[in-house]
Amino acid sequence: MTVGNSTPTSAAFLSTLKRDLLIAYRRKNDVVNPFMFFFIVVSLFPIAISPDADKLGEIAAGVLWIAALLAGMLSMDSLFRADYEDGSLEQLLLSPHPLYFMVLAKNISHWLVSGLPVVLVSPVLAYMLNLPAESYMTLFLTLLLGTPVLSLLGSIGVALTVGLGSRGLILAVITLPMNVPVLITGTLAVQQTLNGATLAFYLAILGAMLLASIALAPLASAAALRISVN
Amino acid sequence: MLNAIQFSSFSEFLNMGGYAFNVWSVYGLFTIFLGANLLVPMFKKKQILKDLKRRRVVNKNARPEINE
Amino acid sequence: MWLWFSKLGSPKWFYELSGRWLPWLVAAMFAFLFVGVVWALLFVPQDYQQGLTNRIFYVHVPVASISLAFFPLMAIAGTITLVWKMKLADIVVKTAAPLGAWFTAFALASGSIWGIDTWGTWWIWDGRLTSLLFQFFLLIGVVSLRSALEDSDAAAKACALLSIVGCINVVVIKYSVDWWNTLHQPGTDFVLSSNKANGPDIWVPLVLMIGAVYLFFAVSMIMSTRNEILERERRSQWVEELVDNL
Amino acid sequence: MLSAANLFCERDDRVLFQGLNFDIEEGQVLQIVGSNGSGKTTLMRILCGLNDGYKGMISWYGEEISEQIENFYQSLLYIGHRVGVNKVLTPIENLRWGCSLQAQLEDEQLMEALSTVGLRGFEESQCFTLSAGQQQRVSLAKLLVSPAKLWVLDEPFTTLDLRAVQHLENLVAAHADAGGAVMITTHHDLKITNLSKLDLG
Repeated sequence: MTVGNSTPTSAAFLSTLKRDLLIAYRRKNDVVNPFMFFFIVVSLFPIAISPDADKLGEIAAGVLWIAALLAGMLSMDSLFRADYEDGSLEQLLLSPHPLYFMVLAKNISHWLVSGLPVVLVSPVLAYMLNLPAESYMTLFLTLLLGTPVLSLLGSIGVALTVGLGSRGLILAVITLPMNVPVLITGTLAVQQTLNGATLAFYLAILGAMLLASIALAPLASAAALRISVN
Repeated sequence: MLNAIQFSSFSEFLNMGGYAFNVWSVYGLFTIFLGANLLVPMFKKKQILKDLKRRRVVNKNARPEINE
Repeated sequence: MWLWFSKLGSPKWFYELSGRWLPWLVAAMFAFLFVGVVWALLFVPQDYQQGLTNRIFYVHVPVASISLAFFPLMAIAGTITLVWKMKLADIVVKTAAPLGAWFTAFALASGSIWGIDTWGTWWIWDGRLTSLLFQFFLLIGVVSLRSALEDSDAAAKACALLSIVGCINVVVIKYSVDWWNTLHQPGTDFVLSSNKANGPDIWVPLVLMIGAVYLFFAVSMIMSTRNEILERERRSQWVEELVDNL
Repeated sequence: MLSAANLFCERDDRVLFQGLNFDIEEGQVLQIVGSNGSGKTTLMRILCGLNDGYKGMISWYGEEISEQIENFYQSLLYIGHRVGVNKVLTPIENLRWGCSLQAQLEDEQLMEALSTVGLRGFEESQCFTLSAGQQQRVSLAKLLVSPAKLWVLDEPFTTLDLRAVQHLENLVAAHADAGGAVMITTHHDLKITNLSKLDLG
């Protein structure tokens, strides 16, 4: 028997993070699709509503937020799915490290792959939707703080439904209502800062939400995974 | 006590001061809401007991040696 | 204390005890309902602003306020399910979710019917209605998760967890929706009564109706819980004896 | 090292086993036999803590398992029906992650393990290009490098060819000789000394 040194949790965390990023790199569709989905959904709004710049500017922030939320949710499906099917999830549950950190690593990798590109491209789309220029920074920063919260919350729903053969829309029914507080804060930030409110206040609220969900959501996801693998 | 009634006639009562639709539809929905959540479990219980009874009889007939 | 607690978890014990209580609860419920409804419809003086639509409050307010209790109830029962694996707690989670959806749906319907004349429209994105709407969605989520998971043990734990998460979420949603609402359209929340000074004629029937709806809630929960117990325990000896004695 | 006392498990109103007692000691290979659906896999998952639908007590070196789950997982290697090999990763990447949860190993060790299980030349090709048997071998390579004392192997022979079966059997025997313990389900006749059997009927 070759006995190596036992792994510190930080190394297992990094190893899991690296593995998931590598898988995402290999499965480029998983990276490109949410991004394209976001782009396409946003582009449909001017067609469905009106190309009128004033009207678009008014709804731009909400449209971008909802599109980001939907893109994140649709890509959530791949978070635990493949691991559940090939048995890697069992190996993860049987690791001698707190499952909290393993789930957090997977969440972070998922957000880096599907959330961050959406956040980065949002100013471009905001320009196309004629969002007032002084709101670009607000939108960008709130999305930057808000989309990880959406990922973390969504991961609970994914973990609960990973064992289901045909899930249909149940994931959406479970997770979409949970996103209301983030959506409210994000869109209010854009509207209210235009009216002269301070951005720091909204960023503080989103930051608090992010910290709370980093602390709690992976715990719930971990518990949900144990239930689903049962 | 009867003179504390707010309506002088039955038709006035039905009319609800012009809000007949609002008031009576809410009370109608209330009745449906209560009725459904009381009657459905009641019928379900009857159904379950009937089902269990039938199964019990079938089991008894199928394996008489166990029950003797 | 511990003995009492584990006894409470025993389905057989609950079935027998609730069987004795149920007739009294049903009788009390109908008594409260009758007096409350008659009083509310016939005797309550009309509101000087809202006229006779104030009758709607006497059913809307009890149902809406009790509907807020469902997620906390389910979260507590869910915690008990996860920590102590108590069977009865899971049955409570299971039966509360659809009943909670009914309560919320009725509160939404009666609230929006009340609004037809006051707001001039069936629906406005009022703070209370909006957060009730999302509570409704979350309850439907719990119900559909239950029906999607076939394995009853996994379903029990999954729904327990979702109830706890949902409960936290409902509270956050409530506060954020209130905040959102005050920034967008201040002052449209409906108030119970603008002439509170009017005394017992206004609030006694309301208290009666709250009591009646609480009793209804208890009766309906107990009935569904008993059904669920019968189905889950159908192989146990006491249910077989009960069926034999029919 | 691992002992189960008075285990009871029922699934869908059917009792899989009750009053089940057994111990696994160092140097022992325990083969679990039983017909299809007798609960072999369920028993293994229960012992590993993947399934908690049981009553009874499972202890690890005399102490209840839930009290020292991290200790236990540090010494456990479980290979189930689904072997835990991701299809888009290469064997070496899979092995690197799988092992990294328990021990820090050098890449040379992992490469050596892969060539021992007959995957020389396949280290860098993505797993979906490999056959089922080859994917199984990736998971078996873990046996060579893992520090775990207890192996729990659920039907590890199903997709393996004759030579690989022989090789795995030798590995199991060697692990027991070195003071490890193995729990295994298979319908295959194992030619291993100090083999004991647990029949679930």
